[in-house]
Amino acid sequence: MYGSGILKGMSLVLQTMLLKKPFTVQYPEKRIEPPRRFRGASFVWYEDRCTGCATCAKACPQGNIQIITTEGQFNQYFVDRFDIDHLRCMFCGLCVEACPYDALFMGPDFENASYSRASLVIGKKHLNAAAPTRIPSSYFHPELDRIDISSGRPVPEIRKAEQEKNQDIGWASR
Amino acid sequence: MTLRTDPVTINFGPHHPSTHGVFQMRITADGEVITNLEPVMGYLHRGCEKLSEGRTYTQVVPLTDRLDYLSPMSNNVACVLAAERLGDIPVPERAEYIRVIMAELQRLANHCAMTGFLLNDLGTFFTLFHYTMREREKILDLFEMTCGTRVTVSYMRPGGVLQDLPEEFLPRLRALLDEMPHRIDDYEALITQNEIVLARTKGVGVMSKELAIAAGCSGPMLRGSGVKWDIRKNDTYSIYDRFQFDIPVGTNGDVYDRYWVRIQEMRQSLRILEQAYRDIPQGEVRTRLPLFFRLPSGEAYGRIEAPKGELGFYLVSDGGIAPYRMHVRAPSFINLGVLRDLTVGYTVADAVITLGSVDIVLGEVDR
Amino acid sequence: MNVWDYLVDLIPNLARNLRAAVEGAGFSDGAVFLVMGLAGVLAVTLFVMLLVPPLTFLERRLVARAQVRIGPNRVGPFGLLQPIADALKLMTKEVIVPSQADGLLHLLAPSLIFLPPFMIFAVVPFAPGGVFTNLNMGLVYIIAVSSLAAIVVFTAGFSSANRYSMLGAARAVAQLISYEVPATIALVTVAVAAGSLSLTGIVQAQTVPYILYFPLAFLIFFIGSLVEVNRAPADLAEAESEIIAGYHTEYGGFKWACFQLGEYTHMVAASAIIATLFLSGWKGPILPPYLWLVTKMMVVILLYMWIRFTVPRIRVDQVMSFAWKFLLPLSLINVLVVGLEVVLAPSLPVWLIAINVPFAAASIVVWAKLYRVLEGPPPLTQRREIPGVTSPLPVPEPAGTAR
Amino acid sequence: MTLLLNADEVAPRLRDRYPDAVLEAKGSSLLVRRERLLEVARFLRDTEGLDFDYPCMVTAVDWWDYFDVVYYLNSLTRNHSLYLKTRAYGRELPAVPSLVEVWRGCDFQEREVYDLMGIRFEGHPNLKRILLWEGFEGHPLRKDFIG
Repeated sequence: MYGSGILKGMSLVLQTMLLKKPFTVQYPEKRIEPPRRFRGASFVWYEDRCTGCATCAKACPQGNIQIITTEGQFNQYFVDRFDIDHLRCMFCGLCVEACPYDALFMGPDFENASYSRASLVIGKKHLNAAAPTRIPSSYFHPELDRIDISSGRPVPEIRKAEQEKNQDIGWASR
Repeated sequence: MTLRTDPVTINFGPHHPSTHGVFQMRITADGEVITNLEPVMGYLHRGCEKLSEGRTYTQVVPLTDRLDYLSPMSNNVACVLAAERLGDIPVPERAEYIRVIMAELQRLANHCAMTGFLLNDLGTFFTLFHYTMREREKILDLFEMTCGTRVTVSYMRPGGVLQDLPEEFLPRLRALLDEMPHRIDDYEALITQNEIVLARTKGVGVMSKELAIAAGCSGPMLRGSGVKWDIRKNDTYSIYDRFQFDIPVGTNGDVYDRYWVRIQEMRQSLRILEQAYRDIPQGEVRTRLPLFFRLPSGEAYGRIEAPKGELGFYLVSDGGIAPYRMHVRAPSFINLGVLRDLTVGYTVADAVITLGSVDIVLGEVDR
Repeated sequence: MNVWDYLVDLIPNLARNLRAAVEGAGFSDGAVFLVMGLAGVLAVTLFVMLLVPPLTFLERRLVARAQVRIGPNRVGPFGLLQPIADALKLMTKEVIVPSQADGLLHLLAPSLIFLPPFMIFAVVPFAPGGVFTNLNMGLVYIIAVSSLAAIVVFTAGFSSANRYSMLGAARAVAQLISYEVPATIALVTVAVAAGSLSLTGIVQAQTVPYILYFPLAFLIFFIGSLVEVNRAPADLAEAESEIIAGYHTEYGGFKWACFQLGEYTHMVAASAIIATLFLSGWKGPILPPYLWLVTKMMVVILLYMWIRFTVPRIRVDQVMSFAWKFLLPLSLINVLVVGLEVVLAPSLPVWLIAINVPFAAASIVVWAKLYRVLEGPPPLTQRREIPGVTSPLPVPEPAGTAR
Repeated sequence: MTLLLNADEVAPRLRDRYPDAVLEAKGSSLLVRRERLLEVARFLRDTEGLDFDYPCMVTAVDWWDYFDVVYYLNSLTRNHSLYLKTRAYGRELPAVPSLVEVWRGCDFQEREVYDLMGIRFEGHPNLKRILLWEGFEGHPLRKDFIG
């Protein structure tokens, strides 16, 4: 009463002003490292593992994965086109969850602004070029949680080693 | 001598700083006193219910993130709860614990945001808003670490949760639980005893118990008016019967009581989180289901105590892989039904804080 | 040291040198008067206009720290050039006049908003002898001029042809009229104690700052000045969460910048008045007098800012009732007590402080209690009954038993 | 736990009062004749032992031949619940009586059903579109609506 409540609030503000460090960071210079499970842009896709089954396309609520395949000689499919439309993607991750062969992963990027709409439809060429260097997100793949990003080894190799180490956490036991 | 005055119609919104989204109030005011108010909504209508009729049960989950975008985890829980009730899908125990932890963290985050907005509506210079957003960020960090995104989480699945918690989740949760009570004390220092806040909020937007029940209000709106009704206790879902917590109720049903109920709910949420942190077992987190599964034909209503009130999903299935009809009982939408009764007779400034205390999110109102 | 002495008495010295130079050039008396006047106007304007942009920057940085964030830091070192960048950006924006607005008044209001604070600075003494005009009824002049701001604000709100603006304008006038009365009566104590209406006289009379002698008068005047300069918790005229921006809703670009700067100049002027009347103005050891005045002004300005960071806004009817039912009686009691003190102990001995400080606290508490007794307990609802308005949907009878 | 009442228990009490009201009582949903809906709703609200004071949810389902209008009712005192259903026939603006005067909470929800499903609620004081704009053609939640 008699203004003591206001004074209490004012003292809290003064303490914060004098003692607390800013909680925010200055974005372009400093950036917060997203966690390993971050569900971000630029999907990581391994063509050698993809069988062209298009389960991801069926699982996508928006229907923005386009797969065109041709039949091969020995009961197999070759993926001719694999287009992901980032413009309509809402990064729900259902495609990653659906993929039975661990060929598709979410990526770590969150800065995917672009000047042209066409460049946001990511195709096979782009995905293939990015696959060896991009670190796949461990979303829906907890076995990748502990992956050592800084070691400099090619990512597929690490991934393979990790998966062999955790055989029973992979697809087989899901 | 009395001067003749003319009523003036003010279009409050849809782009007004404190309508909490694209929401419009057509206010007829006599000077500063409101004589009539008409809520106008639908600017954010995306046809969520219609969209869900063409999606599988799993694909509906990302849609629910976009309903109440301040508490997506709770929306997910309610959605999968309806599907589980319809299909009798078992949920592993660890998954139930994870759901409780997530839902209560979400309640903390939502009430943090709401408390910050309340003082903003009252006209402080964003100070408390930034404090509450700081804590909300920490909670969203936990979500991001678990499921990859901060807001559009899509974490719950029929039959459990998407994936297990990461290793560092529980230590981080522990740190948050230790810190949060002090932060809530800080919020209270800025609000609970502040004379100006008391003068502004006490006796404003008073809603009687009878009106609250007849109008179907839920959540803090109902409890602020003194009705002890909490779905977590009265219609226990998940494993809430294992936790000790109280239901705070207000007395007068005014803006202050609703705020007070929310603050107390935050403290109770912390209590639940402490117990869940203590008891969480190891084990499976998800019942195996095919990617496109079918539910038996029939109807089910799954409801939870979302931060804003009773959030229910009414699912009608015809045996297909997609719901035949999905209806969302959105608490914000139904709570808005009494807005007119709460604001007529008060001033324009009171309408703003009353709307803030209803705690609407337009994603949920318009769906 | 000679340079130091010159700096200590900078303003009178400069004025003397300028006068000597102009007279030496062989101008007539009238011309000398004109030149001196223009120089004074220029000096005061420059002082205020150079003080205001850094203040906007300071407030933004401080509020950022209070809100655990960083604040503007992109333009120049530490973001120091931010005010300049803001000004450039605002100046290059399009000038928009709403089609329904009263064009002339709409353009006039932002230019007139600076007038009252500049006029106030005409009588504020910066140093002994360093005052633009030493009016012997300066206090009355200040009271008269400071209420001009309401007219400008009302012009802006009225000419915008916007309902939010109109509400803001009406609020501004109403609260200004209410708070002029207690604030003016609070100033009476200062005038009575100092025995002078001239601001220089008041400063010279303050051997001990009057805030210690008359804490109650200071509080009342401080609250009144908060309302008059439209700062939180009484920024009702531009309540952004209720009526968007109030009287300047329809203003954009440079016109908006004028209002924004005008708000700060008002704050600077009010802080100068408070520093002069209650904090013994330019008096102080070691430092030159004008620096002392600026320091005291900054203290008051920081207090204004600090309050703004913390407290929410009061509702318009509460502002009114607070002024009429609480501040006005208190200020009258205060005048009575101070008058008695001045009659009984005209030399204002220091032991009066020991009486006045407890008296201020006691009178606030007692009046608040009395007020509560007179008013009864606070009502359960603040709703006003509106004749003829019923809900179209009648509330049905409650079902079931009592809970 | 809220008890989901069995409609078979409620139906006999209702039949005593309004013999022609109940069409079907299956599981926990009580299907009543459209013309008797208002009386049944009052009965459910005011009868000792039922006390359905809390209108939880109002919605409608399009079954091509008819529309099910579903009221999910709750009693906060007794902590039980019931689905009250009625049917509206015809595709050209079918109608059911409005329950606004029984439960205030039906106000917005009935407007929503009218807006999205195209079911007229007779006696609603302010029946107009709530989410979509006036002049929108069609009612999007109907199964024959192609958006």
